[in-house]
Amino acid sequence: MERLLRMLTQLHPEVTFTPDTRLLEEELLDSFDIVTLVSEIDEEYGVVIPAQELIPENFATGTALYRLIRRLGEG
Amino acid sequence: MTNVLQYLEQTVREKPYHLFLTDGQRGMTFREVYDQARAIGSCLIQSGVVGKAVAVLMEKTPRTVAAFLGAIYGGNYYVPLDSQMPRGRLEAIVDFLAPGALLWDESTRGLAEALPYSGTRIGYSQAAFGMIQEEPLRAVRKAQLDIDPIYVVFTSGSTGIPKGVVGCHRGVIDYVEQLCPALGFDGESVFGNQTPLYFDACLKELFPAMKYGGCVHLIPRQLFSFPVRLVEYLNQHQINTLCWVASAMTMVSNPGTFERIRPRFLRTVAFASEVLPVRQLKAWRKAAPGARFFNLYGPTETTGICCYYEICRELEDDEPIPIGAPFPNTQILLLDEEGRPAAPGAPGEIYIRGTRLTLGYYRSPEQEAGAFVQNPLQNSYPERVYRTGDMAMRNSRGELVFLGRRDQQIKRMGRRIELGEIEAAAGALPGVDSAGCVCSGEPQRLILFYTGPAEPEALLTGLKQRLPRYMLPNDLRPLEAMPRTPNGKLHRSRLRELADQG
Amino acid sequence: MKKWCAFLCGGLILGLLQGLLAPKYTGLTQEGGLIREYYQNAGGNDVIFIGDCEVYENFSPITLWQEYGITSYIRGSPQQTIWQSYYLMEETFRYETPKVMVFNVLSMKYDSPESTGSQSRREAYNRMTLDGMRWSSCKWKAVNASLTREERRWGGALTYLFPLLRYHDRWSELTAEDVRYLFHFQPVSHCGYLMRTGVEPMTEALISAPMTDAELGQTSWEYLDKMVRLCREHGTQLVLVKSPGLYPVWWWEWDRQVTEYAREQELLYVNMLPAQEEIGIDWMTDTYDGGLHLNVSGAEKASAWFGKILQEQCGLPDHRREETVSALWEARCRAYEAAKAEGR
Amino acid sequence: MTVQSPWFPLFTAALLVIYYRVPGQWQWRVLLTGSGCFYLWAGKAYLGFLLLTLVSTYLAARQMGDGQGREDRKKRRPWLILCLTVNASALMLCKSCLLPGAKELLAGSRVEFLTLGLPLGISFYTLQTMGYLIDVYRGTVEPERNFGKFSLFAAWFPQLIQGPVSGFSQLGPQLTAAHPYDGQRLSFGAQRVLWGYFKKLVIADRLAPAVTALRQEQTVGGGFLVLTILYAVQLYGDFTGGVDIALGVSECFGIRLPENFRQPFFAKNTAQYWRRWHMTLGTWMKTYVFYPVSVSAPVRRLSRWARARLGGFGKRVGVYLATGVTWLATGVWHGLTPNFLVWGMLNCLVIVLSQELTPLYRRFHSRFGWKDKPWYGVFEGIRMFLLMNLIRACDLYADPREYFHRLLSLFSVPLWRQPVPALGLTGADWGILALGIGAMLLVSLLQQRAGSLRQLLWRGNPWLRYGLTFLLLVAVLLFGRYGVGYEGTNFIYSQF
Repeated sequence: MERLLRMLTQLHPEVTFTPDTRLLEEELLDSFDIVTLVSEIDEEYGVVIPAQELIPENFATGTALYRLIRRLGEG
Repeated sequence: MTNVLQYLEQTVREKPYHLFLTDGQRGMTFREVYDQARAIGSCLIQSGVVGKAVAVLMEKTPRTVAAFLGAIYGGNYYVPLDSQMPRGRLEAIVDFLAPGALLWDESTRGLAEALPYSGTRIGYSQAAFGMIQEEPLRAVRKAQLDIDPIYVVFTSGSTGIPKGVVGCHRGVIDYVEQLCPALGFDGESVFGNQTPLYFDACLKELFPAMKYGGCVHLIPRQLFSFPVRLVEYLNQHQINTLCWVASAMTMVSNPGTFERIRPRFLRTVAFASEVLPVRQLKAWRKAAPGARFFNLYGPTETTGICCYYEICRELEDDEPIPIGAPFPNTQILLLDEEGRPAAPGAPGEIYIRGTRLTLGYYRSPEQEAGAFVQNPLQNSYPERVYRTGDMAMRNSRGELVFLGRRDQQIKRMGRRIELGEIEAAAGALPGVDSAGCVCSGEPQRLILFYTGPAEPEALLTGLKQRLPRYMLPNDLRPLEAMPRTPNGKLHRSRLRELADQG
Repeated sequence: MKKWCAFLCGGLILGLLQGLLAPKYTGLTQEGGLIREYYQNAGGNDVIFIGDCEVYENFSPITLWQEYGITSYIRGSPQQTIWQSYYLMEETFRYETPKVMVFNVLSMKYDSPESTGSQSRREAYNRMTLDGMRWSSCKWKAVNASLTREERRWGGALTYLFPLLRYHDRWSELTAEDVRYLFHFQPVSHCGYLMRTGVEPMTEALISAPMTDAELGQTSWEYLDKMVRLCREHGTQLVLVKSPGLYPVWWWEWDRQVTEYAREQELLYVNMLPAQEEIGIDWMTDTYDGGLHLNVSGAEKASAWFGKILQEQCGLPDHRREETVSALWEARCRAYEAAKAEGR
Repeated sequence: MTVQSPWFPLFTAALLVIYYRVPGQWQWRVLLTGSGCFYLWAGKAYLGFLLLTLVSTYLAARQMGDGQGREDRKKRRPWLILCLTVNASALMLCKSCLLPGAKELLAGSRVEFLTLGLPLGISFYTLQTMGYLIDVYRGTVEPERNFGKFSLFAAWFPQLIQGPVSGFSQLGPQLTAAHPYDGQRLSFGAQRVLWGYFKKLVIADRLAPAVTALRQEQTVGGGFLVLTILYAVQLYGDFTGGVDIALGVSECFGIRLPENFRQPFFAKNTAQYWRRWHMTLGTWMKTYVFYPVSVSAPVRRLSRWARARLGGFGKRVGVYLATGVTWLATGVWHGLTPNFLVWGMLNCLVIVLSQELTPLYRRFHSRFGWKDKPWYGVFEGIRMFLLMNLIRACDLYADPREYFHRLLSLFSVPLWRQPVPALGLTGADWGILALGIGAMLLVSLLQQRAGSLRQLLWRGNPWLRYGLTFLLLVAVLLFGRYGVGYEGTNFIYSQF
């Protein structure tokens, strides 16, 4: 989870991220950030997030994102 | 080509909706003239009028020309009547003519009804908007030959009784085929007609326009008394071809009109029926440098113009304008009193030979005998030539020069005096607009009438330098206006009466 | 409830706007106001003229009354096409059954809405004819017949149902006339005849436009057949007339076809063009627009001549002796003479 | 029957009456027949294309959805590719068979091009069906068994003119659900339709002749700037007006379509702009082009390779590549002509640049504290408005070289000396335009702050609501540019 938060702050240093900050509602992440995040996750966790998983529910908050990574990791 | 109507039918196929005739009020396209003429033809045939004279008593409007062609479609020949002529003369002509039908329209309704004429009277609209019957028209057309008469034109006969000259298809076709190339008429020609429709002069405008699909503007008569407005009319309608009588030309060029306004579109200017003073010609040539000028000569009896001369050099003021040479397929013979060819350079009487000759005079064989004679040069076969009664000679360049009427030559003090020469000399002097010379009384005295600001004494001194003593007129009389016949020629009999009154 | 009364007054305001914006035809273009005037004068007419400007400019019902006691009315409008004429005829039979129906055949030269000219011209003339008609099935059919296919698809017929859709952009051209004539209109004709007292001889050479087609169009013949059937149903005699106007040109091929048709259908066809001398029309004094239409003197001459034919060929009674009828027509004659004197 | 034709409101009203009379389960059939009639009336020529794509998509979806293709993705792939190619080629065929014609027309004024008959937003419809197909392929959506319901989703008539593009999961169920009569929703829908007509007929169509005149003149410098602004307003009025009509009509039937605009001219930066302008196209492109490309194997390998070689910048290479592909697709979707491709690439360039320059921005703002000043916000808005619409002006010129010549002329020719030709509009027209644009601005501001105006009005005094609505109706009826005299300009976006 810490690695995930580090990745997020790397994208937007001026924002302090917590596991449940509303990433999309407050328009913190745009499509650019999501794509860079996906490639970072691929890098870090070796988990490939398929296109159909790129839906608002999975990126609503840090925890949701983390849950997605774990689900794809084992699956 | 054996029928003048073929000109119209060919043009109707090519440009049916091109403007053919207009008088500033009503315009008629070829298609309308064609339809209305055939309707008139059908109406005439239906009323049993075929092969007869059809008197057309109408003002100068496009419809009049349609009436002419309508008469021809009906297998008749049209006789245009001048509604302005004195009532007595009109009735005499109609009586003498005894036409098969009388065509009239709203503008000549009163006159037509008053005429003592018992034949069929037909209103223009009744005929022109009636039903066209193709079959009768086709039958009549099949029977028509090129020697059938198409018109009778009454000339102002010098002897008082009106002479009706009968023209036929052949004469007109030959005339048009020679005239157009010589004067350069084509599809672009826009004619400004001045002469009345009851003279043959208008033939050289109507039929060429019909042949090439040109356009004829019947210029309203009153415009000829306002030269500036007349030239504006010419420019406004882009008229590029004029075939006027000399007096009309003089009337326009004389009062300095060209300083105020110039005709801008003229391509061809032809003048006829009389001698045009060189001074007036120069004024016209300066005003319309781009135009070609022609002096035309031709009596009615030869269907119109038979000689033409294109002015191509500067002429001296007193030098008469030559009448040049005859059209192809027409020959001019200069013969002396005995009928032998005149010596070169010597004056001779003009005899005209060719298909152009008209059929002769209407119902007056005796007049014909004097004019249409056997060719004096040969008598091995019958050959009609027309003795014009005009005198001419060939100048050093071989061009024919018109001298005047034969009967206008007088002998005075043993010398032949050509009154025309005296008039030409006077005309060339400054301050003289037009001149007419007659001799009268016993012993013969030469009286010169002239119009213009010149003083008699100054005129006499001028003449002295130009004329031999025996040709100097005894008396010089200024006139307000020179008397003219309806078709613009000098009214010599009136001058003689004035001279006799003394 | 509140909603319904809101809708109601909203509708009222829109209706008022529609009336305000509709053209009133009081100024120059009076021809637009001809058709609407028939409805007050419906009934008791022996002869009804139907056709385009050659009818309402070249015939005068007052002269027909004064000379022959014929009661007539003209249902003419500018460039009235044959389909509009047919449906006007159909509508007229709902108000009265005349003894004679006179139709001017010139409009047969237009075979389709497109052929009558540019879209703006067609729209202007259609409006002058159709807007004046009262709403009925005839008007609906006339509207649809007068529109081109695209105009119908676009919904042109609705702009006749709700004129506001057509005249909405007149808001910037409103004048006092629009307000004054909001609820009533000012009659401009004398039994459908639009009087012109001016005299303007032919001054500019009128040249005929090319003939569109030697054969009159199929649509025109269909509507003419319909007219014949309609008049036969009502026992009315259909008289075809070509009024003596010279332009536009009535080509002789067309005249031949109409004459043949009239012979087959045993109809009376009167072409007044050949009778110009008989009628005495002088195009220098009898026209108000340089030779296109007749003025009042020309119209009276034409009516006098045509009246005689109507009387002889159609056996029309002379009503001048009947009290009730002549009272009405006397008033009309007075108004007619006044207008003529005034030189309107 | 375009939307400006008087038949459209009558047709909709009649359909509404039937719709609320018919029992619930029959309602969607009414909508289907309604859409069918609308399509028959407006675009017979493309019936063949419509049926072909409907059937092909339906069959492919059924194949992918059930039977053996259900589990194994490999089996589903051929059907997806087959159907996509069929639909895409049909679309390109339609566009191309028009394009040769369009070529000369393009040379002519833009208005002729607009009235070129590619009716009923073929491209929107195709996007929607392709989106549905990909969803089924991905398994996120169950294929619709009933062909009628499916074709209603694909060809729901308000959407047919110019979108919005909606997803099946969001629209499908609504269409088939029963909708009892609801006065409030009906009046909301009607008001929105009226507002749409106002923007389209009163504002956009009134500007059309001016834009055409300016466009045909060789305007450079200041004239070009005026042209860009006028075209921006015309396009805004035309596009948002058309979408409002579509959404309003749909709302009357109780069916909520996704919003397409949210005060686009108040956007501060490109990201915000593309989240407020033509949102449904944006989301479609994102979900079906941008993400799949950026996540696809080759791109991932490339970005890994680039990151290894170029370090920081390398990370973004993959993303930029995906953006480029997305904008290429958007450009092609707008039209095959060069100017749309150029338009697409320009937008992509702007986005990539603003992304690269963000660190520079951060440093700049940290030094100058303007960031939160109010006027800076306004400045950003104006800057974004000018930038986006200068690129948008590329649509106007078929030949990109002409566009660039004019764009550069902005800097070479002094702005004010360039005489602006007469625009064919009277004083009254300009007055109405000023009022109209003022009203649009006001409404946008209110919406920005207070959310839906209609909610506000609904709570207020009913007479105020009636008055305002009636005033709007009169404005549209009186000042609208429609009818016989005017050459009805189709929706600008109905060509795409």
